[in-house]
Amino acid sequence: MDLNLSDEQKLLRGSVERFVAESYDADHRRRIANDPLGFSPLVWKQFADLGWLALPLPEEFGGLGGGAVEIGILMEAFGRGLVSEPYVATVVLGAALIARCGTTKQKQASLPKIADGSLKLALAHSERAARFDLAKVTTSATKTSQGWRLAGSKIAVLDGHAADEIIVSAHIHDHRGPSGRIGLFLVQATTPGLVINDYPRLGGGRACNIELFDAHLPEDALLGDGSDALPAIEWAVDRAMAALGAEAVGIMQTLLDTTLEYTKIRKQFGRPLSANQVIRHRLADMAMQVDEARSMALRAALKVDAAPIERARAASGAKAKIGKCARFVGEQSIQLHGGMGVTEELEVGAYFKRLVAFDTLFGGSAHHYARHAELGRRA
Amino acid sequence: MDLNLSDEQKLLRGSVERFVAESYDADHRRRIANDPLGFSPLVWKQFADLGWLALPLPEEFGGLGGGAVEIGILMEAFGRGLVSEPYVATVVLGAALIARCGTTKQKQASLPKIADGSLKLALAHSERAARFDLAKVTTSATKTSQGWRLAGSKIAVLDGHAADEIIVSAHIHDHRGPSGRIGLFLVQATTPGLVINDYPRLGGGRACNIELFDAHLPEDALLGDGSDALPAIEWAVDRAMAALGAEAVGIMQTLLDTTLEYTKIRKQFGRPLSANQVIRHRLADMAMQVDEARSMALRAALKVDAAPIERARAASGAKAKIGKCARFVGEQSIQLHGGMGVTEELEVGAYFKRLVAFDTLFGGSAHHYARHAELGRRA
Amino acid sequence: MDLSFNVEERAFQDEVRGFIAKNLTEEMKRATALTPSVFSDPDIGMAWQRALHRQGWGAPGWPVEYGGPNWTPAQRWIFETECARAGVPNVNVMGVKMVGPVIIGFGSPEQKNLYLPRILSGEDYWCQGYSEPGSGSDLSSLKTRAVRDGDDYIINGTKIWTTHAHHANRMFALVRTSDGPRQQDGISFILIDMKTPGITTRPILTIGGDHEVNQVFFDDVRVPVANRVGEEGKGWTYGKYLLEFERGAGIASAKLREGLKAIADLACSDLTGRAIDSPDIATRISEVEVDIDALEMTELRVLSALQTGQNPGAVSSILKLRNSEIRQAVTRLGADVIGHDALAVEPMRPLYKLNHEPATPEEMLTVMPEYLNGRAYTIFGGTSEIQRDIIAKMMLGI
Amino acid sequence: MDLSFNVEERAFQDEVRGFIAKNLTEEMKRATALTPSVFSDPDIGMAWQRALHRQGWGAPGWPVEYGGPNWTPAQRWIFETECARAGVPNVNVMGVKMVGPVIIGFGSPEQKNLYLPRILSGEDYWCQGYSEPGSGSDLSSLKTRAVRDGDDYIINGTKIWTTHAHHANRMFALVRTSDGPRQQDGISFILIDMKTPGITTRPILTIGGDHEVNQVFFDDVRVPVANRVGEEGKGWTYGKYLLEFERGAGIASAKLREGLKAIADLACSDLTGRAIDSPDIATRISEVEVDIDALEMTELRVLSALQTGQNPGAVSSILKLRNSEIRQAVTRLGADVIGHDALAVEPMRPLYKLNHEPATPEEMLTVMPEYLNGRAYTIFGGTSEIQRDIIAKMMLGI
Repeated sequence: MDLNLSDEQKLLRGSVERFVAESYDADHRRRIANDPLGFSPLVWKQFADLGWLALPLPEEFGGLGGGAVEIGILMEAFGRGLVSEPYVATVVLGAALIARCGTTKQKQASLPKIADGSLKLALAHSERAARFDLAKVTTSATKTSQGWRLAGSKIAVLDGHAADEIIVSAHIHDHRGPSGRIGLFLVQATTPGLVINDYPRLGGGRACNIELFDAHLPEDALLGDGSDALPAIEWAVDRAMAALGAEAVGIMQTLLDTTLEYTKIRKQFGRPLSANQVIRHRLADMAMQVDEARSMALRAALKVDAAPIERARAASGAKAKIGKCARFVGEQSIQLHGGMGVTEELEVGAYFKRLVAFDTLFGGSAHHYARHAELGRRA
Repeated sequence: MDLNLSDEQKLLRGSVERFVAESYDADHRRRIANDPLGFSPLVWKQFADLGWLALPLPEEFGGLGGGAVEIGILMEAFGRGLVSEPYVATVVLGAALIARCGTTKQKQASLPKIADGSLKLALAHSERAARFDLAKVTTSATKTSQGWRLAGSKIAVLDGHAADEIIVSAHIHDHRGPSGRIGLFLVQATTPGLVINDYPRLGGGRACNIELFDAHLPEDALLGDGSDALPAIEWAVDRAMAALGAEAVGIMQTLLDTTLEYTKIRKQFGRPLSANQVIRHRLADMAMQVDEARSMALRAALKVDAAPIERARAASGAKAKIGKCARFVGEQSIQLHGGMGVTEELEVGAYFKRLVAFDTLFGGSAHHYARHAELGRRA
Repeated sequence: MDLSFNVEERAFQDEVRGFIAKNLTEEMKRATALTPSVFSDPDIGMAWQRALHRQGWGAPGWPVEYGGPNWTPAQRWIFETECARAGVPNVNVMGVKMVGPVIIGFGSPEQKNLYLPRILSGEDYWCQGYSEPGSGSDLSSLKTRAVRDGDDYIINGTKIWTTHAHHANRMFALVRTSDGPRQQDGISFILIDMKTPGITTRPILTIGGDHEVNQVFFDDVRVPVANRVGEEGKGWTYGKYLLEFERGAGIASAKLREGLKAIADLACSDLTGRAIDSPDIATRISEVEVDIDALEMTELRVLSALQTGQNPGAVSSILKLRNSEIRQAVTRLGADVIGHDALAVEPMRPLYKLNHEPATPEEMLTVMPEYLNGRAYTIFGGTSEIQRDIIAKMMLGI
Repeated sequence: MDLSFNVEERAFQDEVRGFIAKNLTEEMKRATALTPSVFSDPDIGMAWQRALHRQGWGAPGWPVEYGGPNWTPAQRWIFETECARAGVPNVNVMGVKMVGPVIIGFGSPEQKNLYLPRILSGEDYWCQGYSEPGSGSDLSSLKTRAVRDGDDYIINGTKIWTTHAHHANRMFALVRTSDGPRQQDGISFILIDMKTPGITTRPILTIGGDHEVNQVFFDDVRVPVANRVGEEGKGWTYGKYLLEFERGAGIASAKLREGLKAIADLACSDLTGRAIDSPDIATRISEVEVDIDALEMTELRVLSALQTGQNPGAVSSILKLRNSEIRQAVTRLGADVIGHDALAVEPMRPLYKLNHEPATPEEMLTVMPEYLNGRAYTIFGGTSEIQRDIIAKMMLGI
């Protein structure tokens, strides 16, 4: 039992914190926010050079074999700078699914290119009618003589506009109709029949909805052997939620620091805002919630490799709790900044919006408390 | 559209407030709390003399034809004094059910005696396994050659120990078995096979669980014609919730007044508690919630005679909201009284406990928000 | 006591409904539904103001001698409720509800003759110059200064959070005309033509992406002394009178109810994958609905007191607080109801003139901007913290 | 980083489990489960203390030279967790965790020799004389006075909230021995034999119906000066040292988890009509469980820091706050889970010696008293308001 960072972990933390502090300032964020790509390819290259893209990949495919705790260290620092590079989409979701489900050939084809920054991925899984139920997939994949035919719509695909390949989940149909199995398909961005409608994402970066109009894919587009991919999707999303939770902690910490500073300086009725006991207590509550969120993100990271139900409960518990804390810390940061908080003049709004996006992604607090309870009945 | 009190209503309010202020002090409450009856027969007699027991009864049976607003005026004042007489059990629930369901003969037999104080009633409806679902009744009533045979268990019967007659709900069984109809039966307290296990009730007064071991009742023990009594029970419980809501408002107002006074006087760190902004804001929130609760109690009262769904939504909405306010005001009154608040030394604890009992009675806030939502789907 | 309307009230309700049915165009309705900020664009809002004015309803709260319709409080209630239900545009609140009452109360005959008809007719569009950078909820600390020069004041300084300054041709402002021992003293209430040389306006975008408020700069702006309302140095009194209007006079529950209904409709729609079936959404809708019921009852209690000439007491802070908190609960619920679509940002404005297919269905377009902009409800017009200070002081005496 | 236990830690866990299995009687277990106040009755608690003492575990936090077991922080954690899981009685916390450390830190050799072994063995039962009527969270305002008279102090005054004063044979008290410009100065730390003439005790019933606390009166009570710990006038320092212990040292999450489990079991039982199937109960159980998870992680992070000799910082207020709030959430959930049975009051005590059939099933008997008594968690040991003041000041510097 030991929750202290190892020396390597401390080094990693130092290097990512330094990188974010030096490369990510308000100007950079403004530039990126107005960029149609939503992030900087140059920064992505630096991520590759620093080994962060290879970090969690298996060593036999050019990775560094890092774990969720290391990812969490990166993500927390990313949160402090509102980093908008497609790290979660490519590395945490995409690479992980290929590493878990792919054939050796598929892994060899993709993972080294992810590590060196030349391949970006996205996961297209959610559908509007499914809300946050991961098991509900109506997009269909039908076996053809040449390979597969995909049809359906996906929503809220993180960074899909920038992906070279999109991993699309689809309900596999065989000659008898729906098989009950979900497959994951590697779809080249240039595939005919794939239509991407992208938009700025709340709090930075971009996302897209996609349509698949009978897109034809080669046979080996199917990841792995065609067994049901739902457990892998749940596993990957749980990992992503742990990573996003760490990012949210970084965002919250920055909001807390900024708000604390502001309430010390800003004067109303002849004295600083922080002279108000109500505001001091509010800040104390914010600080406590940041601390609780930090505990939960760490807990989810430490349990990503536990048995499925234990892992999923830790991930949902963290997502629910951090989401609740994030809304509180975000909304109160705005409130305590007063009028300026609700404008684009300060960055507090951008940080707040990223927290709202976090809470929404993969389902909000109520959804995850319910999932936690449901899994508890099964445990 | 007019929410001002009429002159008669103002007179009623004045008289009940005066009565409670004069007759109900801390000593009276302590005496009553240790009394095995839990209330004062003398006070009950005074209620009769003042016309309060006749207040809502139909005029043709010796009543005054008052409505839910008048009941609310009484109940709010009762709340201020933590009155523990069995008014809800006898008048709001019992008399109302007889007035609505009873045959003319049954009304003639009961209502005048309720008005003059010589008949006390109670309603035994809830069962442990049903929780707060009014439609779930497993107590059975089987037709016999002499009348009825009742068997089953009831829980949380308000003031059942003091009732001369208990109105028991039971699922009517005919020769084919359960009929799907609930009947209401007037059971004399002395009926063999009726066992009453009474206990002090949280916040004052008493309640009991009862067992019916094949209790035999005469044929005319059945209220009315044997049609399903569930709508009448729902109607009566909605009225009771409106009345109890008004009582809760009175309790909350007293707690607010007391706590406000205490925070002005009590000094900590050399200044009154009320010098703390956090405490001032807390009291402001308490005051707002008392006001909201008052609005909702009035609203429920004004809608007791509306169409069933509208009435039930108003009643459930009021119960849920007032319950939430009551818990907040109650718990914060304790908190702001500090150590003394959690003892029997002050009366704040007794008022708090009555609010907790209010929140529990007929189901708590979550139950009633859910009922409100469910009825909304049907509306 | 009676919650229902009497015969006259029902007849008036029919009249209002008939008026709305005749005058509210589909275009106005759609534009209003697709406006995620508080105020309608003037092209929409003033069209509605003109219709109201034709009917003699241009300023419901004004005395009859200035063009008010002489309604009872119950009629006001019915009018506001029906307007909310039908989704009519917002008129120029700063004119009708804010500066109008001040001019009526404290203006000179000339000011009344000049300005009031132009407010009624929609010819003038007003903005409010109160807040300044640094003043926040402590309005009396304002620093914009008006120095007497012959028959003019020369104004220098800056105002912020000026709603629709970029649309308005007139501003009413609080400016400092002298320094006294009390900050509140030495403030005057001035009417300013926005075309006066030296006035510049800088847009401020809200976090929801809307251009509603501005910063306004005054650089040696020359305003006739005749444009001062009432006495010099008494502006704080007039301004507070107006703040009371801003806080308390609203009949808010009807609009909240319509806002909640839109969210509930979305929750029941396939567009959200029937969010209503999620474990918490239905219950939360009920919670908010009940909160609106409570607010409505409080409004009706106040109204009943007003009907009989009673003073309803210091409830305006309570109404402002509850309205802002409930509105935030509604918009928050909206954000949760639309699920995945909450991620999509539509930066173009106005939404009702969008000329491309948005990423989310039109019914959802305003949900996130309203949630984000809605954070301002507990800030502007005196923060919730200030309101609680006021309630504690005024109602509880602590 | 690793959440799991290593080989040594697992071996120790087995040892603790074995010890508990051998020594915890069914009677102790039932009495503990049926005690709705914080502290076990001494007949139960001291039997357990004797068992611990036999094992050499009588005072887990003490240095080894005074009889401590020399555990690592992880071992402490394992011990506390296993005890909570098994439902062992509370020992005399005021002795082992409160006065013991003060005597060890500041007592004379004679005091150490006399008192420490008697705490370990359970021979002495201590109570704490800190609070006074009127002092509340402002402890330094205390007024009970000790006046020097030869080799004695003569004590007059009164203490309140004195837990188990009616059971204790000894009290440690803060008393005023002189007046200084600062209230904190002039307070001394005194050990008092409860059988000394002039001491009387008045029971105070809690709103849950329990007799746990008392008011204690001192009427010319003569105590040897030798019973003072440390220097005269330095009692505040020693007392604060102890308050830190009271606030921070607890490992609270394990007990919270067991408390929640008992409520969840009730919710799944027919006794409550399967409350778990109600719309909100299951979710609320998850919410509280997750809050406990978060608290546990914070405790483990503190513990990890302690293991490597780091100073975990000012987290004791956070731990106290969260523990008290979560405990109230658990007991509140309990009150809601039992439904109708929440109405029934059982006034007799102790519940584990009840000689009549209660109105509610035995599994529910403690639920309401625990909810009601639990309101004290956010009051005693420094109110939540005070804790937030401390967090703002100590952690945030405001």
